[in-house]
Amino acid sequence: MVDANTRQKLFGTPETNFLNCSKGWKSWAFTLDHKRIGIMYLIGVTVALFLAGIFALVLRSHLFTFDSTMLSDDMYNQMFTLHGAVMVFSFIIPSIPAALGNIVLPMMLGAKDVAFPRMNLASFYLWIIGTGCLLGAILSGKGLDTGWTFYTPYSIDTNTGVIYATFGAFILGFSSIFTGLNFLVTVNTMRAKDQGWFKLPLFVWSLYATAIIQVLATPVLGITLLMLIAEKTLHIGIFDPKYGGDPVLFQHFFWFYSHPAVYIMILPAMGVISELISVYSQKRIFGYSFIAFSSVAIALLGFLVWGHHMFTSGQSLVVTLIFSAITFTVAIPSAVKVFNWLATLYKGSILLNTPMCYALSFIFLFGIGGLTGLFLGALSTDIHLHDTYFVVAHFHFVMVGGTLTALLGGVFHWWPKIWGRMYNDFLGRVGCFLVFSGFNLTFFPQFVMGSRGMPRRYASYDPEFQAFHQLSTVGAFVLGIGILLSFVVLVYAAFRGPRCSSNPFRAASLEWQSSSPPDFHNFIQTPVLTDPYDFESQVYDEELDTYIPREFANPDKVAPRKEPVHH
Amino acid sequence: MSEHNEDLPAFCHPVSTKLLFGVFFGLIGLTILTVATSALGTGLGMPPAFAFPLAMVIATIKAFLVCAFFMHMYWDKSFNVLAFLSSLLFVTLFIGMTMMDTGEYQPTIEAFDRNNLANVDVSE
Amino acid sequence: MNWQLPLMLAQTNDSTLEELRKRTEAISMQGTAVPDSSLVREGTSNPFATEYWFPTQASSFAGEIDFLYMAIFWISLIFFVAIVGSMVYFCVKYRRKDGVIAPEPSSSHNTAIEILWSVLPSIILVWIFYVGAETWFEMRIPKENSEEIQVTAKQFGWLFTYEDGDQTNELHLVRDKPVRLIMQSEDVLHSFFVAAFRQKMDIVPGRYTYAYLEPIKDGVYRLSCNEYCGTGHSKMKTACIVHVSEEDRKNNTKWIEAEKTPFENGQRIYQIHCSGCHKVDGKAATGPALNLIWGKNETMIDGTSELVDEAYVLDSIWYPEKHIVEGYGPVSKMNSFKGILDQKDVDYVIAYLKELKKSTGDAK
Amino acid sequence: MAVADSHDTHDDHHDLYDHGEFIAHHFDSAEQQFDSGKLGIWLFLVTEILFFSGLFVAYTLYRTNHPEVFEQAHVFLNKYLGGLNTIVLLFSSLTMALGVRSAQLGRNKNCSVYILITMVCATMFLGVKAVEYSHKWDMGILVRSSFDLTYTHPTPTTEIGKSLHISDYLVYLCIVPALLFAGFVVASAISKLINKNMLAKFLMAMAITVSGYFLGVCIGIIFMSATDAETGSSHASVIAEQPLMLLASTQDDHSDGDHDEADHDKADHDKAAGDPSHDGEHSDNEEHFGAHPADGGEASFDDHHPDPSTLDRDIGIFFSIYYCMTGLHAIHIIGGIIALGWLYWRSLLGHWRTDYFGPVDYVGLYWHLVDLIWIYLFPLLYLID
Repeated sequence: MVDANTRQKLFGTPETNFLNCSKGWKSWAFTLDHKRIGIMYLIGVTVALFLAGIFALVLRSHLFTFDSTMLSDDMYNQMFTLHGAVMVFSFIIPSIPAALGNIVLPMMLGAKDVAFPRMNLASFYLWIIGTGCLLGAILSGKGLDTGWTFYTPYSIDTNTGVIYATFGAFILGFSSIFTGLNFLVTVNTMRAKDQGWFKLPLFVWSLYATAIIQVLATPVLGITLLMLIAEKTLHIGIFDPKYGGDPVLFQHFFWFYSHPAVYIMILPAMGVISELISVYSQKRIFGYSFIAFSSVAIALLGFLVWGHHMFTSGQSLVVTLIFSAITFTVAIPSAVKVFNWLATLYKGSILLNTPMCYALSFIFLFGIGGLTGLFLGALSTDIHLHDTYFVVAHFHFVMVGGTLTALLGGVFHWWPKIWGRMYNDFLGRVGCFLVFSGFNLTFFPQFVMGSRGMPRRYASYDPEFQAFHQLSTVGAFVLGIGILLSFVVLVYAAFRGPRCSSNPFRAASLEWQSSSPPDFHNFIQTPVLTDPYDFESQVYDEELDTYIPREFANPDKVAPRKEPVHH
Repeated sequence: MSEHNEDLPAFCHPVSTKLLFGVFFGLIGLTILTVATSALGTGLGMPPAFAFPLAMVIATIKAFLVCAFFMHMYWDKSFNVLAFLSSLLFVTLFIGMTMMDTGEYQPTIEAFDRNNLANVDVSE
Repeated sequence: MNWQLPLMLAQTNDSTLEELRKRTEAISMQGTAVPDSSLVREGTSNPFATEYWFPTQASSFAGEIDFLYMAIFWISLIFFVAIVGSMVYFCVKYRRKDGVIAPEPSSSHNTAIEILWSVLPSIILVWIFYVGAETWFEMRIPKENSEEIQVTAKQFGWLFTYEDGDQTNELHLVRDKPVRLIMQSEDVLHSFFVAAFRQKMDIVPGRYTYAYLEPIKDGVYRLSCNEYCGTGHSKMKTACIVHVSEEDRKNNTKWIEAEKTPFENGQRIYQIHCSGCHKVDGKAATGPALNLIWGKNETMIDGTSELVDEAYVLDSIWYPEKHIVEGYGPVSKMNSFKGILDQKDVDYVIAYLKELKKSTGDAK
Repeated sequence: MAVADSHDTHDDHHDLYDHGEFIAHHFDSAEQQFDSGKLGIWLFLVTEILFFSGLFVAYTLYRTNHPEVFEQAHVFLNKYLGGLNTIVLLFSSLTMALGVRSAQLGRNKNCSVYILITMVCATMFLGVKAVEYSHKWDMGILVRSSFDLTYTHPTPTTEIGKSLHISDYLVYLCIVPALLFAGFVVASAISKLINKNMLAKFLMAMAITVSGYFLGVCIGIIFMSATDAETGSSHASVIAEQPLMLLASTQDDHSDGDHDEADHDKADHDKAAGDPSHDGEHSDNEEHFGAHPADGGEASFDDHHPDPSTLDRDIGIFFSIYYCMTGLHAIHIIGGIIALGWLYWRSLLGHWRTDYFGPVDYVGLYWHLVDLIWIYLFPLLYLID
């Protein structure tokens, strides 16, 4: 029990916080504070998102008519390559872990910072250098036209800026490793006192599972790209058939990283959704341990299925069969998560604000993304659908419908915590609706095109697909407007939004026990360890207009605790 | 075998010099052994198929010695040991799957080489 | 305009193969589009029908693939409707009213139900895997007595060599005759894909890959490259023509050089070797268009000007790096055809170019 | 973690050692800090192993698919030089372990000596490697695309090379270390003059470190000429005169094998033609497809001889892998030397205490890993029989 002054000090809006405790560009550029690094990452990935998004809109505009001459074939190839490479390496992979995770993870553990703050900053600068090198391919005047997969031997034959781009991806790989390594150590050694593994928020579990993949898989990307650079400059004869190498081996190398990388992209998104669903239903998450272990299961199974990208690549029969069989096993933990989210909604007290709208869109879109994976996991249908628009639609449903939606939901959820200001919920929901409908309009027609045999990466196509492509293009612009609107809403909120309290949503994980915006050290006083899904532990404080832990509340004004009911 | 004394914090385990030198001479002995078996292998009547596994077994014993004593794994937290050893699992997976696959389709490469290599200008 | 193509094809539902083929020739002469008779479909506006999602089933295993696709489609739909339906229902029924937080008490874990919803989908997944693998074996293991056709892919064209030595740049098959395609690539990765057959296989340089199929329906289908291969990737498509009889096919694939005019021989060489990158409809593709090129003064990349004559054509075919026309390259470069086309072949090409210039020039 | 320090420490918060006890501000105790670092370095080693795994995969695949190439290729590698390097590296591991022990006991002076010895061993290793590399380059043994045994460069043309009878490439490889050596000596002298004794000591130690490279080069040359007679293969001029003979002998083996295979294929195919059920066996089918020339022509198998370029090509790939593996390892050694230099500096400053020795321990682990990888590289590359 504490007095009102202490309550005011702990949960009121503070005069100094991590945003204003030091000033000048140096205090940002050389900061070791995980929150500031997270914000810089957020700005960085937003720039990458807009850049790659513009590439995407140019592509879609080009595809509006079947014989469009807006871009030359070379330009088209460079556009889709850069769209893919920037989106994957510079945007999606760092988006949730490095930007959002960086800000939230240490606070969820009640820690002052991540275990290695300097490494964290190094990770961000490596991200900048890597993205710079990737884009250096454009600045070099040569562009990049290999597809984001850098498949040999085309990547060796082409005289575009493959070396810049692969070097950039190599650096970005190390940036990702640094983040993952940091998170693994942070979760292992920096948890609050008595915070056991099963008292961690599920977002932490998912980040932990992600970090396992980042640490184990990303080095393989590093060596693959180094060998590709050596192949391109010295012709070492490992991947280049002209010198006795084996292009299919390159695909094995590449997908040994890049398939697990798919889970680097989606696992943190699932973690965010677990948080949002539970907080905005005000109900303990259903099946905590199943969701937690399914994250780790997905991470580990993700290493066993890379060959499903190679069913038509000339992979041998027996290996293909094995990979297909294991691929189906990944479906189970993903399905378990979705069912558990639904069970959490059941009998909850559901608040349909912006983050929750994104969470519900996630379930819808990820549902489609996941279920269409079944078509691609089954061997016979995959042969027909492989490398068609069906695949394009499938992975966009997972990457954009999944990761981007969860990122936006998570950003809206933690935005008041980061800035101490509230966003406009109505405009936020309009943005969410535009993103959701625009997204479906863009990618649903692509399932039809893919089934009918429209190959991907085609600069011009057959006239009978034109109507579908036009729908898709219109949808892409709606999606773009939706993202832009969300961006405007968020930026406005950060600087001009109404002040908000420390815990406006009655969330129970530790980060909400800090003030909004948090102190430089995250917590002025050691936070009280609460169960992250026991919302009863947070009680309303009238003076501060916020929810605070029962232990800090004025006992005269607090209703007696209802014991959670277990059947 | 670490000399632990009361003044040192719990996480500090200096290893005795005796043990370190012992491990070092063990490693040197194994290195000489592996070179010798390789150089004289066939002379000693060792079947050639045996040489490579033997060299790898010796290398693994050496690796074990380095890990356990030089790297203090013997005294380290089991989680760290587990993390380190799990990497070998993934390397095995990587090697195993790719080897299985390339081995299966190797005939298609050999057939292609037989038919086409004469036409390829290798010096290019 | 090519816009009319699907309509044109829709009307040719009952046209004979000869007519379709003529149309193919006419089209491949002038544009990029290859007709696909598999797109003549029935009941196309019903998204729950197989025909909505797929081209015609033109190979023996296409039906099985479509069956599995539709089976997964229905299973997914049931799951999806159940998931989204209950989600929407919960959101409406349990939405927070008047800002009062009042979740009803309910359990937060139930091991029995967790196990149930883990195991139940697993059984369905095993079934899907089993059916998928069964059909896939059919697609990857050759049928008895298959004929063998050599497929050579290169940037950006196809060459098919039949058992009797005939060569074409369109794939000619015979209905109900199983075929084994033995594929190799001259440069980078390509992929053989005929949507109507539901068959696809990458073509990997440095080795052979194989594809097997048995066409069961005659018609003209689109054969496209499905693995990204560079500038002209989207133009790397040709027709796959399924004939009703062996004689019918032979009539279409045989070529006796001596009986043909130099123009015809030149046209054939153009189709086999050049049409992947050079068009004759006046449009620039990966390389310059060839129809009006003869006798023209071309501006080179270094600013000099060259007259297109016999020597220029020979140089361009044998030593393509010698003259690069302004506006082309540097990403895509032409390979030398020395050793593939001899002096006589080049003469045929010259005859073809002269004739082209005359005919298209006259038309204008 | 009671109420935090007052806010005025924010401005210098990036000084992690503001407690004067080497505990960074975000850690609660020395033990937590040590455990974090330790887990961090182990995870880093995990990434290192997976980083190298790509090359081990390439190695394993080419060895299983082309065992004959590896048997031919290892002739060009001198196992005694490899063994020497193994021992040098093992010794450096010992001194590193002793260095860690000294740091754990807070004996900074001992620690600095051990670290210096470790660094000297590391540069010695590189010196021996340089002898090995330059020798191979003399023989035209390069990566796949430029592998050419007929290209030889046995006689030195540079002045130093001529006077010392060493390879030009070795001379080139010694330029940077020589410059570094001179630079460190001069810098050390200047530091001494301006009374920065600690810095002078450090720079002198660096100069000693670099001199280890030349020690390695000398030992390498002596070792190589001593073992030349025995291995017979590492003498450039011998090989230079007889590359074709060597190839011819390997060709015989190879073509014999090929003949058998071809005959087998042909028989198989004949059988298949008469026996339709055989076609059901997919993998067999793929194998015997070799009997069909791709161009549909008539090339017969009986007069088919493997092109000498096949072997040439594949030995080239072996050396591609060799250079990738040993080169990447050498880069790690260089990285290790830089990290050790940093440790040496901090030992001079007397930073290590019984409750703060983490950096020595971490770099030590990294150094042992580099040793560990070499322990495997040695039999894999040098001891093929």
